Amino acid sequence: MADDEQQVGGETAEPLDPVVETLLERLYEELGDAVIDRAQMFGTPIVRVRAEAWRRAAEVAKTALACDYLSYVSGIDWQPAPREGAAAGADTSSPVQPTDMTFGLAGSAGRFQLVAHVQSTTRHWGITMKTDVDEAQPRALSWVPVYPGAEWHERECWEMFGITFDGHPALRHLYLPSEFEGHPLRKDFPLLARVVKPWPGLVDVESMPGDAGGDASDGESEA
Amino acid sequence: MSALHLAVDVGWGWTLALKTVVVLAVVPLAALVLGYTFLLKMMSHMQSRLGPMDPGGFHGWFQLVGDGIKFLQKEDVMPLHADRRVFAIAPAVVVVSTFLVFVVIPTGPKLVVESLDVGVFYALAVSSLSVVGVLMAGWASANKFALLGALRAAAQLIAYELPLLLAVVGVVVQAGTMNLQGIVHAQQDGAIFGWGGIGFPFVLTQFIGLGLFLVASQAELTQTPFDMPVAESELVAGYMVEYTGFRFLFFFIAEFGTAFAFAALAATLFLGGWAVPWVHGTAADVLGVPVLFAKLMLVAFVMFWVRFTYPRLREDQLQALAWKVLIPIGLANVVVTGIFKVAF
Amino acid sequence: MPRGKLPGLVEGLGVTLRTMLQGAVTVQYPHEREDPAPRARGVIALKEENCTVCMLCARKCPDWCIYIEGHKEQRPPRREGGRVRNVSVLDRFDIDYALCMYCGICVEVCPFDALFWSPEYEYCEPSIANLLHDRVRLGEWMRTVPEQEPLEAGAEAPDAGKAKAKGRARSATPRRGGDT
Amino acid sequence: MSSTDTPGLPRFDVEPGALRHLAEAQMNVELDTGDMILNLGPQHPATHGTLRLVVRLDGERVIAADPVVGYMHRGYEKLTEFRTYPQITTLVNRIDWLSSFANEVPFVHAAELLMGVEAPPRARWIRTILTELSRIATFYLFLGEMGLQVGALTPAFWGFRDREHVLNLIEAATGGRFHPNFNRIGGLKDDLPRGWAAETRRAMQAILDGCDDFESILVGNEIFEARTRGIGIIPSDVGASYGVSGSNLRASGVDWDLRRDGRPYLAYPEIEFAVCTHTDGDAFARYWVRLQETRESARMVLRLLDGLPAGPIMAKVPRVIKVPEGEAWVETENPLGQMGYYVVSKGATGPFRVKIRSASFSNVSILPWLLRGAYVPDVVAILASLYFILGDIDR
Repeated sequence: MADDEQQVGGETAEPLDPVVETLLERLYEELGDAVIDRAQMFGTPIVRVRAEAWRRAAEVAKTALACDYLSYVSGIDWQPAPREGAAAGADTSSPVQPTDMTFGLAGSAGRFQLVAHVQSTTRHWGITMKTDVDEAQPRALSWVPVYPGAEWHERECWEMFGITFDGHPALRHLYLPSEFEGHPLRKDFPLLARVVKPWPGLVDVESMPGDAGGDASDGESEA
Repeated sequence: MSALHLAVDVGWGWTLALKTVVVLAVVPLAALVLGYTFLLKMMSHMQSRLGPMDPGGFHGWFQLVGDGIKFLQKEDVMPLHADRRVFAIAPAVVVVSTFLVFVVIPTGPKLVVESLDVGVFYALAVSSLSVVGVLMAGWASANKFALLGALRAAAQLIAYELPLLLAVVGVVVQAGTMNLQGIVHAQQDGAIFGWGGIGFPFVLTQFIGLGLFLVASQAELTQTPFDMPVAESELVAGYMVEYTGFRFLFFFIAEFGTAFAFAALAATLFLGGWAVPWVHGTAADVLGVPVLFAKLMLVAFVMFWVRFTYPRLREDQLQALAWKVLIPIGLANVVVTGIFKVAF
Repeated sequence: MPRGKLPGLVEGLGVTLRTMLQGAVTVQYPHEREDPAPRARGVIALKEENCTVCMLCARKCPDWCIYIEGHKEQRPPRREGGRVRNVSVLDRFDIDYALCMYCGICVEVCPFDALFWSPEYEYCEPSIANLLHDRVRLGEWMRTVPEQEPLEAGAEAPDAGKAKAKGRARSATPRRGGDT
Repeated sequence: MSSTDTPGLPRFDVEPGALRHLAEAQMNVELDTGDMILNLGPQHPATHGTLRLVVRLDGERVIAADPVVGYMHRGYEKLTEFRTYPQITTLVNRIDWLSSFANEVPFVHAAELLMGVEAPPRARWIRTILTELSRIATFYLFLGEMGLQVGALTPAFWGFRDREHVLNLIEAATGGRFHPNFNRIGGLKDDLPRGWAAETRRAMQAILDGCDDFESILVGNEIFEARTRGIGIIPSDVGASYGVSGSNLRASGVDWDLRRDGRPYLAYPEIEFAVCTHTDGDAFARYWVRLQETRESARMVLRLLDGLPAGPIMAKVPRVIKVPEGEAWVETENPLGQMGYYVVSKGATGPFRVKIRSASFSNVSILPWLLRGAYVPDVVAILASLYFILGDIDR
């Protein structure tokens, strides 16, 4: 599996930045085989750790890597958005993503992943971490005991992706009203604004017979 | 305030009626003048703005009158859970206290509504009546912001009564009377080392008292840096938050009317009031009004200048300032004044 | 408590007094007006004769606030013996300014120089429905489109593309007409 | 103030909830007063926008504070998935609407990284100038606003007055006063109009003079000091673990500025500038740091104008922007703090996922910790000194 992702990432083929290398070395020392995969993202190391080591990874980052600063905790839904509805075919204004599920740097075991970025204010480096979250029962360990600032990020992630955080003091809605149903950042959650209104970009010129008319695509529908 | 009613011998009933009308007319007018000059124009220019320019044609002089008319037209809104009667009376209590202060301020040798022997005492006593109205307003509004504002106001007004009084005591000791008219005369007829060219305005000896008086009156008027009871950025408008329409107008009139009264008091106590040293008799009655007005505007300018420049203190800092700084200074001032009075 | 040192307080009073005497910066709007910068994105003007109903602007609009309808017509050939021309004729070109984000993407993507920015800003309406400007209204804004302004020293000379065309925006001759 | 309640002592070992109850119990035993829940906002002058702050009070002292956000949530992370890269710059503009230009930069930079495009030097310099102008515009409002929140009405208007110069410049260059949408992947939409540099130099002088005014009327003012010193102290380690960034963290003594310490971006590696820090970490320190940074930015703009290189402003990019598959994390030092975009592309015309890391979100998330034990007036001063933009919290 790791081999696959080396190709997906594309950049692991490049020589590792010395800073990245040191960081990764230390991380491996501490976490051992809890690190599933690693990659480099324009000078930032990116590692994928096992779900059960998620909090441990934060502790290691904070102590061994001196990453005292929490930038963000968020999620990704790797499933491609279904393109549905009558207008979906004609609406070329929204970008067309590949229809098969592919994963990004450092790979993924399934649909949901957590992403977090921590940084060091003294050493000026940072590291991005990912962990896989089960699709049927999305749960992960909370980072709040390590980084108190994770509280809001995890609340947001919880309501947006439906990922539960064990050990979080109060998983309440952050942005959405408390009676809101659904998880808006999941790919299968439709963007209503794009559903209720017909796309005004549909060609409304009565074509002459045998004329492509104003239908000329600007290249977007190729994908 | 015309000299008319003194020239014509009318019954006491008519005199009383005339005096009432004069007071009732002067207070809103005073509020208008201060509001326009300082709130609309001076503040605007300090903030690089012009302020209202259109209403009335000339530099927006009609703006506040128009606002007043607008307030009168507005619906009388009361919060659902308000204590309706208290809520309704509160602005009146505040505004009445303002009216009462005006009664004793002299504008000429004969031009005074009522020359009380305890004039200073009376003026300061009735001016603090307003705190009752403020508390009533805050409590009756059934609003937490209003309640907080009212409590702050109460604490603050009580704390600042004392320095205010102490500031005046020096003047009273020096003049030997509590009658405001007497204090003015004492300044008019006084002499600096035998030279009576400008009389003897008490500011020359009681400058500390004047400073205290200004600081304390700033607090009494709930003006920045002591405007916590209405603190816009914290309590939105404090005890006034639920008031609209003509009831709010009452508060507005009371605020600027009282500012006018305090400026007039300061001018009377420290700057010689209506007095011009070499003018006596009817001429002083005619000149008194503009002279006092000029002096009080000077005082008001300083008060509002401070108001538009400084940030606001915190409630505890305000209390500390009153009890730890102003009152000791005031006491010391009284003692020193007493010693001088006895010695010379 | 850090109180008692007067200088800071006095200095503040000095600054406000100075400002008071300096004069105001207010512009009394309806009586006097400031000219917005020539580049200001005030309102979008439509040069109808340049529009070929290609729909590019409507498609690229992130807000979906441009509505275009058109039909095709046959026109007689320009020259004697020439081909009969198929021309797209604009029936409807509406921009809903209640939705518009003023991003300028439509103006930028228009390949035929039919859309221009005008710095005009006085078109507020009491009713939100009136913010939908139709093609006549949009055409009227063409009067207010400024000339292309010169660039700062060190800038590359604007290429012969769109920049120049904008300078001639007001000329009456359609550059590429409505031909397809 | 009881010792357990002193803001300033880092305490991670205690669960936040437990401590809250402890503080509560202590207060109530001490004074035997009931507490009151006060709802600051969503419509309240101190929350400049629609932040709601539910505070539990004992008298005027805060026992617990719970910020409620989301009244302005616009779902930008979702919207980006339905838009193409050029369209997204219009959106990200509106995150922190006071420094819109600075918001565009990291996003466009992320796309450029993924595409392997680099903007020409002139474009980078102009971007830097406009970013610094946005910084000035943002801070200037703060410098006045902070006065307003502690009760001084006048400086707020000065803030607006002088910010006008900067907004006029931004409008003259980009066409948009608030939402420039001036960045293009690979460069800029347009070059600067003639005379802009001279105009900017004049405006920067006005800004520097204005800073002196703020210094006289607020920083040197004893009342202002009394109101802001020693309140809302953020210790550096607590601040960092909450993700507090930018001037707020620098005011706590952390010498960390992404313009200098992050991945090199724009023209920052090529020019000299000072990074200001303060050791106190209180509201006063935050004001002071921002005042110094405003000055530094103005000087920086002058320096940048002197060295503005000539040349093209657009790199060669395809007409239809398609970003190759990959991931990028770009962070920049925005006026409010660290702003970052984590962009996942799958080779389409639009991103697959964009995580927007906005500064105010984290800056405000420290409030429950920070406000405990403060007085209501201090709450307002602390809120003002943290300086947040609602759009930057709610996105």
